[in-house]
Amino acid sequence: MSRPVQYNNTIKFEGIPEGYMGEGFMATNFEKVVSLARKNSIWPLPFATSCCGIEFMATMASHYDLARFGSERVGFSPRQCDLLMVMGTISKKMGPVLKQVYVQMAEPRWVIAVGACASSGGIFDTYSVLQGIDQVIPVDVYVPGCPPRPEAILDGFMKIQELVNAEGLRRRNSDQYKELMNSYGIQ
Amino acid sequence: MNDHILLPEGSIEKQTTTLNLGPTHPATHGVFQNILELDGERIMKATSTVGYIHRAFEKIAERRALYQITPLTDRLNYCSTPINNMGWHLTCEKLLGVATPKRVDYLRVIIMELARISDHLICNSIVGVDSGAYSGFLYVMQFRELIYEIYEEVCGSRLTTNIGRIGGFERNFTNAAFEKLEKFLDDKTGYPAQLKEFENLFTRNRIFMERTIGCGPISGERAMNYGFTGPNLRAAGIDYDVRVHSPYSSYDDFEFTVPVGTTGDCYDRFLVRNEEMWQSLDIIKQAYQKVQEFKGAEAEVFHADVPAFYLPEKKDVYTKMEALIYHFKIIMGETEMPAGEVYNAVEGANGELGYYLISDGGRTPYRLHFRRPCFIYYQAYPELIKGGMLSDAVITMSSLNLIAGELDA
Amino acid sequence: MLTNQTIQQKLTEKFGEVLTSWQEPYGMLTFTAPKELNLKVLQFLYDDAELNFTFLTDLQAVHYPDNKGAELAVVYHLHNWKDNIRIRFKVLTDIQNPDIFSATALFQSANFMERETFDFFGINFVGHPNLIRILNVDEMDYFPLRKEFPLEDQTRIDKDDEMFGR
Amino acid sequence: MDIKAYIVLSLTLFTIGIIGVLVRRNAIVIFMCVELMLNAVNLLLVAFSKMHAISNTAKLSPTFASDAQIFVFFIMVVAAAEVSVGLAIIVMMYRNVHTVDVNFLNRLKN
Amino acid sequence: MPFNLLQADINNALNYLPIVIQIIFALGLVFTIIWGSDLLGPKRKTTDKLQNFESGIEIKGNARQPMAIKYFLVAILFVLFDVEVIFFYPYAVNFRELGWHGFLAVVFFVGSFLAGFIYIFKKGAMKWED
Amino acid sequence: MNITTLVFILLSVMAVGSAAMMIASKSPVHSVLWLIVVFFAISGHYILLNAQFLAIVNIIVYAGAIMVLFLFVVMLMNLNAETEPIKNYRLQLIGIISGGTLLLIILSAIMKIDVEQLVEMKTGNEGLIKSLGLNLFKNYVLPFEISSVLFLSAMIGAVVIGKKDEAVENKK
Amino acid sequence: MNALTNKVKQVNRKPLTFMERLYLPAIFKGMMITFSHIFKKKPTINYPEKQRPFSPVFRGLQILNRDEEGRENCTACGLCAVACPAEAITMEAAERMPGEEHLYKEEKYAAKYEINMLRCIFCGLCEEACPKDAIYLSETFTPADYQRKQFIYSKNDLLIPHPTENPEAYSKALGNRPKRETIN
Amino acid sequence: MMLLTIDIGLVIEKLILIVVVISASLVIAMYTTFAERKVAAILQDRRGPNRAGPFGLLQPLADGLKLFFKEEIIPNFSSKFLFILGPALAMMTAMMTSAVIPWGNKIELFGRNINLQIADINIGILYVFGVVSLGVYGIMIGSWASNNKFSLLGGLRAASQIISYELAMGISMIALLMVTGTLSLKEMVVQQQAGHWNVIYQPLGFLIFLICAFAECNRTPFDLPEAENELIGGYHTEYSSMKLGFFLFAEYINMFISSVIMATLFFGGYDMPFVNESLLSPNIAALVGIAALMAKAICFIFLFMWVRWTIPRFRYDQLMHLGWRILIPLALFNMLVTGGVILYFK
Ligand code: SF4
Ligand code: SF4
Ligand code: SF4
Repeated sequence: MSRPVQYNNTIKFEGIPEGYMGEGFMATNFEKVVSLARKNSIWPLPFATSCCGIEFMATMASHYDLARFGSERVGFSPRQCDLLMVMGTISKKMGPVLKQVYVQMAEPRWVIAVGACASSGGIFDTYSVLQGIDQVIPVDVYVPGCPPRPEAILDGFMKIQELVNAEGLRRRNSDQYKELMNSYGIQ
Repeated sequence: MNDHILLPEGSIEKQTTTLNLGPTHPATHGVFQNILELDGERIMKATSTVGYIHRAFEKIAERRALYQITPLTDRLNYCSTPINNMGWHLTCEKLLGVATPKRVDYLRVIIMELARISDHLICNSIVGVDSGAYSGFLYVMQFRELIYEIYEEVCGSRLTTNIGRIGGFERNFTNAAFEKLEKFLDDKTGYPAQLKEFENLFTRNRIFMERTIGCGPISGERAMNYGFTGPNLRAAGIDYDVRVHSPYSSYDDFEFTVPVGTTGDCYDRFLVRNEEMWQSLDIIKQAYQKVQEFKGAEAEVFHADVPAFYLPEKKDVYTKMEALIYHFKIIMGETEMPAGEVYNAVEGANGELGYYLISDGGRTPYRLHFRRPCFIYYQAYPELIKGGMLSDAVITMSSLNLIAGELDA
Repeated sequence: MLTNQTIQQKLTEKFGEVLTSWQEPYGMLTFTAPKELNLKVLQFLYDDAELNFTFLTDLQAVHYPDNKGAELAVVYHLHNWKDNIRIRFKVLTDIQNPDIFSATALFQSANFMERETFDFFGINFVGHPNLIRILNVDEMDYFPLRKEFPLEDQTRIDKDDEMFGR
Repeated sequence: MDIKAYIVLSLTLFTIGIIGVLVRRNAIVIFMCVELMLNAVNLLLVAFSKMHAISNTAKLSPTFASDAQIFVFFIMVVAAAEVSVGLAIIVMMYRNVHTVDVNFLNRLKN
Repeated sequence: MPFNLLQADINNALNYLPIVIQIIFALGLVFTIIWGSDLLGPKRKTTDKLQNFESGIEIKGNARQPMAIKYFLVAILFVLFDVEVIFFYPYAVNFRELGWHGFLAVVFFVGSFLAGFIYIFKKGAMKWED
Repeated sequence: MNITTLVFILLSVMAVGSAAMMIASKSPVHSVLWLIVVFFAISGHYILLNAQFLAIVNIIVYAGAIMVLFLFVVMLMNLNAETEPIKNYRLQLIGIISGGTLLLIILSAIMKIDVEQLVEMKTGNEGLIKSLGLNLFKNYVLPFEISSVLFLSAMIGAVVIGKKDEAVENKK
Repeated sequence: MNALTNKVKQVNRKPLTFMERLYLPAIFKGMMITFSHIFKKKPTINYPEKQRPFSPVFRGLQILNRDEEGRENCTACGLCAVACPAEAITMEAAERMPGEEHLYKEEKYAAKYEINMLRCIFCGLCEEACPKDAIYLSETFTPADYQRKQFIYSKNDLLIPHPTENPEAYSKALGNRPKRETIN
Repeated sequence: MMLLTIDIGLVIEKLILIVVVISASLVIAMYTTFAERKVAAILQDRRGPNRAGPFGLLQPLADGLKLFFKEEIIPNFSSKFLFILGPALAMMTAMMTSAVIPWGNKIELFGRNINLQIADINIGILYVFGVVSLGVYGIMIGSWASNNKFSLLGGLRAASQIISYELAMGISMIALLMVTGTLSLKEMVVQQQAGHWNVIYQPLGFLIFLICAFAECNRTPFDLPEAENELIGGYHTEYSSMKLGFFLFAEYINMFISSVIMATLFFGGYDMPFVNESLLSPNIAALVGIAALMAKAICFIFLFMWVRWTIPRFRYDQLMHLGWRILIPLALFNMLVTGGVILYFK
């Protein structure tokens, strides 16, 4: 197909939203080191339900190799993972399960919604599909695409890394965070 | 003694543990829940629950014009999307009475067989992963990546291809696509060499054989009664294959065999899939040869000449009124659809993928039903794993190649 | 070689005139059977040495809201692998008490398919071992694939329907 | 070290074992108490062996002192055999009557 | 003969002193780390979170249930065989001095070991297949 | 006070204390763990007496094998604290009193003897594997062989009992 | 069951030979295979430093086209919105006012044109549906972001750079990716 | 013996040695995790972690620090004390084995002759055997305390696997003992320095020992206790934070230690082949010895990883079958044959 231009270079991008740094954020060197460590050791929990999970396989595989970021130790026990990667359609039946897994993760935890379905329901605007997982759990990064290319998944992953890097040690104890949790009915 | 205690009848019960395998268990590769009754590691009873990613395809399809349903079919068996797309186009073509040129058929065959390979290679390597050997998976995944590149070259997307249109393809194959195909087929550096290596890693490894032989077996009769189709049925010894029984897309022009197993256990399923990949490679080679035979203007044919259903070329749309009208009609879904019922099946990677389309002549299908092979054979899973061990259940699950998207629709 | 004619002949021989609407759309023999007879027809097709329809390809339903008194149709697709011939037959039922005999005794494969049909259309398969919802949540109180129910999630707010030409 | 110290120690351990057998009703704990008693005896045997090693009697036979340790070894052997059979019985009983209470088991005798 | 390098001090109980030191050191290390990590990690304990994880849905039944006796048989047999194996150590150290005489004794011992072994398999106590 | 005495006292306290904890703790799992501590203390004593071989055998056999078996039983049979039957305090009291009296009687008897018999500590070859082995295989061959028969019978016993249970199970 | 077709081929399922029963030969063979991969060229693409070339027809982030003079092509006919299976496109049409000819090519134009990137499935149907050469799917993938509201791409985000007013950006949009060559 | 008779210098020397050995084994274990990921990557045509620090060298530190700062979760229904005890025990036993390993020859420092072995006891191998037999507690207690079915199953598998393979391991060691006639590891190394490596006399014994070492360390093909695809995380499913770290580290320390032990028992320990140590100054010789031992250990570690990323794992019954019906008789046979042959040629 002949295209007038090949690339859209007016990509929108906003920085890390307010509130991630936590109140009274003061980056001591120590905190910086911890953040750096966390950033480089994000163990994902692939909550892969459908097609996007297949692209995630490609992300894990040789060509893209998520391991480069120190994240090949995927775990399936929520206790041990830092990043909940929700990939694929989450139906209403699956919603509680997702929430349970999220709730059982150990702090600090992050969530990335990969793909149209997880982010917003995608084409499945139907009675049985949750219109975005942010209806049940807070999401830190959204990755659009159906499925997102592995590049896009890596891109989202790096966004998470930035977020992790920016986050102070205290955010998880802050009132703001508690409020966020409460808004999802998570104690 | 007077306080002699009488044991109540049947107090010696078999102690079982109830274990939830799924919905977020790594072995389920998707979302199934199996409630297992375990005696130690042995499975005494299993109950499956499905529907964790039910997405209401059939209801959506009732609100969409034919061409808008193609993206939906992508998401059925997402390991081999093009087969679903092609199956859908074939169904529409059957309903609308569109005949496709030979070259289109052959190109379709190439794409479909590539899809079959990409599906089987995932399935087989996942069996490897689930039995603990991870490397083989990554080796073959590199070639799935190559298959994806071919798709991307043809349709612009890797996984959810939305490839092809009613009557043909949306664009002709580029040279880059053919080059990549050649690279894929190369005996030395391409997929055949890799497949050989993969076989060497697994097929005659005693640990692997012991893990899979006798694991989740099913007899031919049972399999038939359970509605098995595809490789899983053939592993049980019945050589039913839609490509042979009711050839579509010129499958009858190709030489290939239907591999069958005997016992229907995981090892048979593994071998059958493996052999099918070889057959697919063979078919692709033949088809590629045939495609190359088209020269000149013939080599430019990539769709049937059906202006009522196939979108006119863009430059005509911008300039010609007639083309613009067709364009509008097709996009709005106002093509003349005959009323009627049609059932069409293709050999999906998992078995007979059927489309039952009822049209009342309106813009959208009156009802569209997908016969999803996974959904039907998954009900045999509890029976397959009963009496096996927990590890067997995991391997059986992956060797059945359950695709949640297809299963739950 | 088995042909559509022979099948029709044999079936009419066996069941007489209760089997109606014989058609052959796109080459597939189609007929309608009374709903009490569905199992008998299936059994006959299965057992008869010549017909030998031993494979249940598909089972699902269609909702015709305008077809008063017989709003729901259960459609069976059968396949004879030996002679490679498919047939389809329908059983119509009333939406008020949609009771139909279950084919699970004959075909194991009918189990999930009937549950799905129940889930979508609310057809009550008599004799099914475990007729509960399969794909949808248990709490759902309607049968979503019936024509009168909407597709969309009614709680969605970020969508502006008027723009979409439908 | 004086041998008395060892006698006192092993006696104390032995008594604790006895008390355990008397007061606990859990068959498994009772079993463990028996093991404790055996160990107390073992300890004493070893102490005696080492006592004799520096006594004059040891001169009479080169292996005299280590005999006691061989006994200990055999005691361990017997203990292992006893434990395996004993626990097998307890397990079986437990699976039949769902308790390891000795009083209850006692009443089952006939 | 390189086999006779026993030095006097290797037999002294004093040699175990470093092991004691190591035990104390390791204990200290382990508990410092656990305590430190407990102190430093963030904490948000909720009832849901503290539930056991089982594939993300409610737990069916109790995890601590009497298990199959097979596992247990393994442990019993292990105890017996383990003690038998212990017997071989003093033998192996001395077997040159003991000569064929001792060898015969051990062969007899191994014989009964094997008899037990064969009995177990004949009885199917180690049969995991069923 | 020299270091040997110190170690002796430490180990003794550890042994007696853990033994007491063993019979006192409610949960059988804890009992098992305390007993393991007792065995370690006793092994420590063996080392102090330079019975090195027995020390390690004690650990391997008791702590490494027998207690594993106990733990297996306790865990697999799910003997939580709840299954511990309600204690009968009178019985307990009687048990402790009678045990204590026994201890006192024998202790006083021992204290009466006043021979100073010393025990060799930390040195000596008796407890080494070399001399033990020689003794065992020279003078105790017969018990050695008999113990193999004992093992055989224990094995058979355990298997018969275990299998009988299985058979009952399978009949159900 | 008898064979249904004449194309049957039995898979090779011979029992283990003695050598194979020893476990080790197969393990060793497998280990040699994995070992040989140590020396293989690694296909890993060091994203983000290196980028993999996409196919020229890749379906990524949409762009709205302008003609050579920089006028918007879209005439707000709504076909793309109709074709969109995800219902991701929202638009409002407006009449072109006199004096706006240099802005819009046709008499009607899209006053508001929004695509919800989280809904869009990049199927390419909008591109196919457009009769006015106005919407295309580019080779850019849509980047991830932190908040849901960031994903409504408005007309400004989608329109290509003005070819005359902003020629640099325009030429950049024409191709700033590495040359197409196969990486692996 | 008075308090003062204990050489305070010796105590300090040992203390330093212990600290060095334990921290070294911790660091090595950390880097083994890194090596595992890199090796896996290389074997699988990938690159592996390369973003944390140069070549990703800081990756293990990042992991460690992250685990340290993760939330501790102790599930409601578990026994809190036992839940903590499990990983602590696992770590303890892993750290204890190194006590009897001769890391090198004597080294001269500050006028003292320092023995590079923490404790040279005459029952060295039995000590190892004893500590290994305690290794099962950590896993059993941890898994049971979690009160999670996956954990429990994992723990059960681990326990039965470890105790089963311990037997074959013990028997295979006896054949080795018959050759060497001593239980002291130091002496074994000295003997091998003088003569040949033991692997030449005991190839079968070595093979059995190797297999058992795989099983004891829960490495593929014996990694059933934590088979991710079956049991999620196996016995450590419920563990988070540093307690999980303990389980993981313990596994890698065990792997390192068993590599060293194999090198010591069968491959001459710190003996550097083709180098005449007596020509070098003692300190250099000791360093060369340490390097040789490490090199051998690294080869074994690589073998561990290489196998892991190549072959599938066993099923529980097959594992038991292999351990009980093949390895134990084989080891017994090896023992008898060794005994017979040595006696015959004596
Ligand atoms: S976003 Fe697309 S690819 Fe991903 S799960 Fe949904 S439908 Fe599948
Ligand atoms: S690409 Fe498809 S989903 Fe996205 S806006 Fe265009 S038509 Fe809609
Ligand atoms: S983009 Fe094209 S199809 Fe969409 S409204 Fe504009 S002109 Fe019409």
